[in-house]
Amino acid sequence: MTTATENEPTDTVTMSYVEALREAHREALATDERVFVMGEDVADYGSTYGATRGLHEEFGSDRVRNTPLSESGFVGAGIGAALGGMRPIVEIMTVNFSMLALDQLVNTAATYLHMSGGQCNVPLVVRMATGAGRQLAAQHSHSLECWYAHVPGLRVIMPATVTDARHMLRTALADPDPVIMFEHATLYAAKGSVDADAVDIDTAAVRRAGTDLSIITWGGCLPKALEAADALASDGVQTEVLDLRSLRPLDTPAILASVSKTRRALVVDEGWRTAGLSAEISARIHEACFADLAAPVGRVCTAEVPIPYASHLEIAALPQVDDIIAGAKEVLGHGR
Amino acid sequence: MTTATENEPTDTVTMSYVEALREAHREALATDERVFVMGEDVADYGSTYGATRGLHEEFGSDRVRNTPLSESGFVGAGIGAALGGMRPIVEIMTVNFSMLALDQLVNTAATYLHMSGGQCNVPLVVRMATGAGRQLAAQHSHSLECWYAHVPGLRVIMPATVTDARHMLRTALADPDPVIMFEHATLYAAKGSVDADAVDIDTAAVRRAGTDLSIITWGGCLPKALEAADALASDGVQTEVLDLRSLRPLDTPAILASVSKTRRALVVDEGWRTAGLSAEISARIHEACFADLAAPVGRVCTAEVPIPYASHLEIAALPQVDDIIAGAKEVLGHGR
Amino acid sequence: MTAITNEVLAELGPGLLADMIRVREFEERCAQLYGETKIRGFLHLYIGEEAVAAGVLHCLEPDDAVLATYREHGHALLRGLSARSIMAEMFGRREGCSGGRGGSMHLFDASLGFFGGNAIVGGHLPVAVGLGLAAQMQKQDRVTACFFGEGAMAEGEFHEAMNLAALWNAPVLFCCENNRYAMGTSLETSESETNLAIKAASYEMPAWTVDGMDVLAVRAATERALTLIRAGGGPVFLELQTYRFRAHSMFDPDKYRDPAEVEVWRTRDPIATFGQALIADGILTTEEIESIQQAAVAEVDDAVAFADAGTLEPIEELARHVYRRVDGVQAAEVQR
Amino acid sequence: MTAITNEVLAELGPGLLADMIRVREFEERCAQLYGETKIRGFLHLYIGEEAVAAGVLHCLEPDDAVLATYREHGHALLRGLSARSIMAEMFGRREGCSGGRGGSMHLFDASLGFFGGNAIVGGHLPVAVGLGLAAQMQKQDRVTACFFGEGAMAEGEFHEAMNLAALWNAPVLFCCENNRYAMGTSLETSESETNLAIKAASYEMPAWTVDGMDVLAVRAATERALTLIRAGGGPVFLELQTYRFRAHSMFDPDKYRDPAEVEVWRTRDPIATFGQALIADGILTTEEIESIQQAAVAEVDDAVAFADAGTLEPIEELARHVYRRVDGVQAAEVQR
Ligand SMILES: Cc1ncc(C[n+]2csc(CCOP(=O)(O)OP(=O)(O)O)c2C)c(N)n1
Ligand SMILES: Cc1ncc(C[n+]2csc(CCOP(=O)(O)OP(=O)(O)O)c2C)c(N)n1
Ligand SMILES: [Mg+2]
Ligand SMILES: [Mg+2]
Repeated sequence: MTTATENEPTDTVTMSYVEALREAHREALATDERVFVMGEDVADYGSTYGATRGLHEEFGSDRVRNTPLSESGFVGAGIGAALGGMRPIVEIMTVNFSMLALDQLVNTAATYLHMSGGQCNVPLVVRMATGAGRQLAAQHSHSLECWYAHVPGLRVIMPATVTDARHMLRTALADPDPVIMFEHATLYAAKGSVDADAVDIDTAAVRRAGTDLSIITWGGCLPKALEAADALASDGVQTEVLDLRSLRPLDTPAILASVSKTRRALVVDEGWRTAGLSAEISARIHEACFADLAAPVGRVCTAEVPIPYASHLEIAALPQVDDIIAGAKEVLGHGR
Repeated sequence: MTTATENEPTDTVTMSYVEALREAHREALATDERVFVMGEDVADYGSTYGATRGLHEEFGSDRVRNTPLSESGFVGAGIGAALGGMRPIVEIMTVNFSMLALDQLVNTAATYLHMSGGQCNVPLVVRMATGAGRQLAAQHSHSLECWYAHVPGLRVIMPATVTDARHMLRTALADPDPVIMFEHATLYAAKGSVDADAVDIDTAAVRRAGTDLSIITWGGCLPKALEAADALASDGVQTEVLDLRSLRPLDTPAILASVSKTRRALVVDEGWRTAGLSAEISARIHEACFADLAAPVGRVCTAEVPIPYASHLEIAALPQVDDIIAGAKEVLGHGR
Repeated sequence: MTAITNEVLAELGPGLLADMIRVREFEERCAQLYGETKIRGFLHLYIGEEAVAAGVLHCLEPDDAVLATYREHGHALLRGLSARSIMAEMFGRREGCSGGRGGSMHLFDASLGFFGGNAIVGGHLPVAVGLGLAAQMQKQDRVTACFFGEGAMAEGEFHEAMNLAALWNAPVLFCCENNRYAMGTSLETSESETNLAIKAASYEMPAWTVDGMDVLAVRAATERALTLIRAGGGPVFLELQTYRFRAHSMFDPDKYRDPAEVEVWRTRDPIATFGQALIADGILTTEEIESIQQAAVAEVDDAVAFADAGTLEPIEELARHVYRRVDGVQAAEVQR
Repeated sequence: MTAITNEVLAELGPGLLADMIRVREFEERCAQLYGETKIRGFLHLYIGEEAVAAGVLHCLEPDDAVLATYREHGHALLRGLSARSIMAEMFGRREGCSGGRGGSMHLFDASLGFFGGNAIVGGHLPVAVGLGLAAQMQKQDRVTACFFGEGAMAEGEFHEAMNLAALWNAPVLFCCENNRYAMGTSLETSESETNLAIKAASYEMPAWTVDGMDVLAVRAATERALTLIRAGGGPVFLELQTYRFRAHSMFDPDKYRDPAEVEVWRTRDPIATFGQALIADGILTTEEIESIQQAAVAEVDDAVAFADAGTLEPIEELARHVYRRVDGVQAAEVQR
């Protein structure tokens, strides 16, 4: 997977996405004693996907702390610890279980600063895996990033590259407000080179430059979008691929900059279509570029069904490279 | 409040929105012994907003059943009762507390039919109050209809008129699948005439016909939109006001029919803007009417802040009649 | 009355009585101001329960943290927030303790360790555990006192918080204000085990039942609990048996209680009984109590005048206090 | 072994042993098929815990309802789902018990009262209460048996469900499969009170601890519990002490347990010990057990062949089973 198109970093090292996350955690724990990690099986088990493996041995069970199965309880405890001067990193195993903690995140973490008239900020980082693609069926395959991106008071980020996995946590921890970080479950094993310099997580990143069409995506769909862009290139279509990285706030200037250049846009979103992030991005582009657009903004999303177990049905439900290519061709087919 | 523009019903009776809900509950309890109501203080207290007042005396505490404060528990119990052959109506006091039950609604109610390969449907009706406007501050003023409208497997409806409040519950109870019914907290006291005939809740309703602009709204914003339309009429603008009534599925044909006539649309949504229902409606209109639209679809939403207590700030945060008029003028000002 | 030497009583009694009277006077005025529509939103009065806040808060140190529910005027006042700042908050003034953003349900003063004012039943319990955890990890002596109603005990968040606190030995004092009703729902319809101390003890947490109408009993139990907690004994649970003399909120018609029951509890009014006891013990005279009363009235008069003269935050500032990061940027811009 | 007459043992023993052997054989094959990538997604094996499902399900009536977790192959098989339909489900075939939509974690057969297969820890407990409530309201004799792990007891939904069941006297048998670990988290780090029967009893619910490695003990306890429940005594909680011999799932490296601990538990293998006892008591011979084993192998062979020969649901049918209402419409259209 390509991590940057221009200015290949000079000081790189290759690792997997989950190793990058682990390094980020290690750095945070080593450099700031207020930081601690908690969640289900983050200690000796090393977290389901391995993001904290080995850290329990290094930093002890106080700072790499197992919790019972009680998502609302330990997310709330994270909020309290943040108010009490700590910098907790709370891992919710997957977004599917985050619904159990949603009240804490939305009614407490996101409102505390406001309700207190600016007194009580909540410097909490919550990480969770998201997405489908591994035949885990309806209850274990959600992509609910759009819900979190809907909520004022929360910041939402999603590293799609190994470099971002390595650096985003640091920026998240520096934030005085609650930050939700999503990690797509199919990315953990991805290998890539890490740019040793910190990256700015406020802005979207152009992962591939192009002039004919803008594909706007994030997280687990980035590799698919890049693959589709390669295929389109062999048809002579120069596709620009924008990785949003920050889902709240959205980097609207970057989106508009790309689209005003290409005049055509396709949003690729693993979430369900209705009232998802793809809708918001589409609406913003239309609102801002109405006169200049050559075609209505296209959307490639997950079919509006609970995700089925059977492999062929799951594949059919999720956005695939072919769907992206087809979606792109539809946007390109429009004449104006 | 006007409930219908054309064909004034012949057989009408005037009552309040909450009385209409109460009548609907009474009818359901009287005609189907599988129906029962449960929720916090629905029994002798008669429900916070009075929707079940008197029914406990009439039908007993088995069928009008108080629950402890345990939203996830009693919503889950509603799911089980529905699977067991009952037709539960579960009242969650307000949408603000529904986050505590979201796992049950999304991971259980909405997935059961699918996961079981079509065997287990969940004929559950969940009602809840929603919306702001009464100085209840950040934790008690949410409008999260868009979250529910995002979820395949759920049906979402929202009566905005007294007639709909009187009849929607019946249609909801006839549905073999889970239905979420939202009631805007500022509507309970509204008076209106009730059409004695059943209404079809699948489709959107034109509450005011017009040719120059389509205002698309639902729930608590309907009265404001109608007021704005009146004001616009005195400026010579003929506004069509569409009340969605069903938020999932969206009545896209009705939306497109209106917009293809007026070529200009404004969505009025009390939810926050980003990735809300307004975004979806905007995206759909642009996708379908791109060539014919005279202007990009406008959106009037709630400011992206937790709702503040102070009255002047709350008013400023929520969509008001003046904001709708201004939004309409902006859409109308576009030339193409 | 709890056994205590006359000397100690002479030292403590007048202050405790004055505290309870201050809360009572303040709230009687609130009820009146609500009638005059000076205070809006939800207003939950603590009248009848003053001995609980007075007894517990009297024992806390300045460094300790306090969390309460929407029924928290008394706790705020006795924690040291000025009557002025509380009243101004309820008037929606920027001079209010939460800048007018919070209202009656969201009183805050971070400098006094008063972390609100939470309006989601049970929602602040996990937060309290987190504050406790932070103190423990930072090796600080701080105790977090968390007040909540008996109705909250049916919520899942109670369960998760109790378990976490006990597992982690967190220095938290759980203060259950058992006033026997959650809105209109009696304890018997809310909890299968009505002995709440037994319920709490099932988390392996020391728990005992206290006469919450007896300020000295509350004080003694709190002292005992704090000694245990500060010695590293982990969390303690107190069931404080009390009663609210008024309705749940200003919207509650209060029809679910037998008036005779209310009358019986009124004979145990914590202020009247304690005042009489102090007179009987020769510690205070009727005249002295009268002047305490007058001082309280004067304090409230002053608070109302202050609130009335308060200012409104400019509407242009609506978007503040959503992100500390953004507020910081704005503040920095202002400085330039 | 629990005291029981030799006569009764002769009648029950062979069937119980055969049931456990069938489950064991079935799952050993599953593990193998997972290695061959015939089965995908998550796979949680019950190996070691068979006495629990065998003992409990043996006592249920055909009308009773059963709910289980993601670790439910054994429960499904012993409830009467065919090995064929379960295996086909895991192969993603339309001939599977959930039509291939559910997979290993979501086995269903509504006609047998087998309501899944739930993969949200604790999520099905409230549903079980609702099924119990429905039976109660319909004056049916049906009992709902609900299986869950000890890890689920930390979740708020456990708490809410237990309280509701006890308050409402719902005919539910709560079967806690205490295998001492929730993934890698031991009971001691998960529950402050590790005596789970004491914990359950705090809901005023009869609760007792059972040797879950002894199928006769499980059977006897279940009989006793069912008698109580069917007599209108309300819910009962059983803590069934058991152990899983395998890892949590196929993804689990199983490094958190002392191998010696596993070995000790293996000596208590419920199949081996019960088989030996039956031989010692002269009820079965080694050869007879051998032939039970062979029959089980044959059943699994047949199931695998069936699953292998199964068909895939056409991709065009992806959108089915989202709404029964829509499926109904589709079916009606097909009929025309
Ligand atoms: C999660 C949640 N559900 C429902 C409500 C509505 N509500 C507010 S206060 C209350 C009663 C709470 O009773 P209790 O905990 O005993 O406290 P009390 O009001 O008696 O002090 C209810 C049901 C809420 N605020 N939050
Ligand atoms: C709400 C929720 N949180 C986390 C998970 C991930 N998870 C699946 S099984 C499991 C362990 C459950 O342990 P236990 O309840 O003891 O059952 P066992 O697996 O031991 O049978 C966890 C943490 C989940 N499925 N649901
Ligand atoms: Mg109470
Ligand atoms: Mg377990």
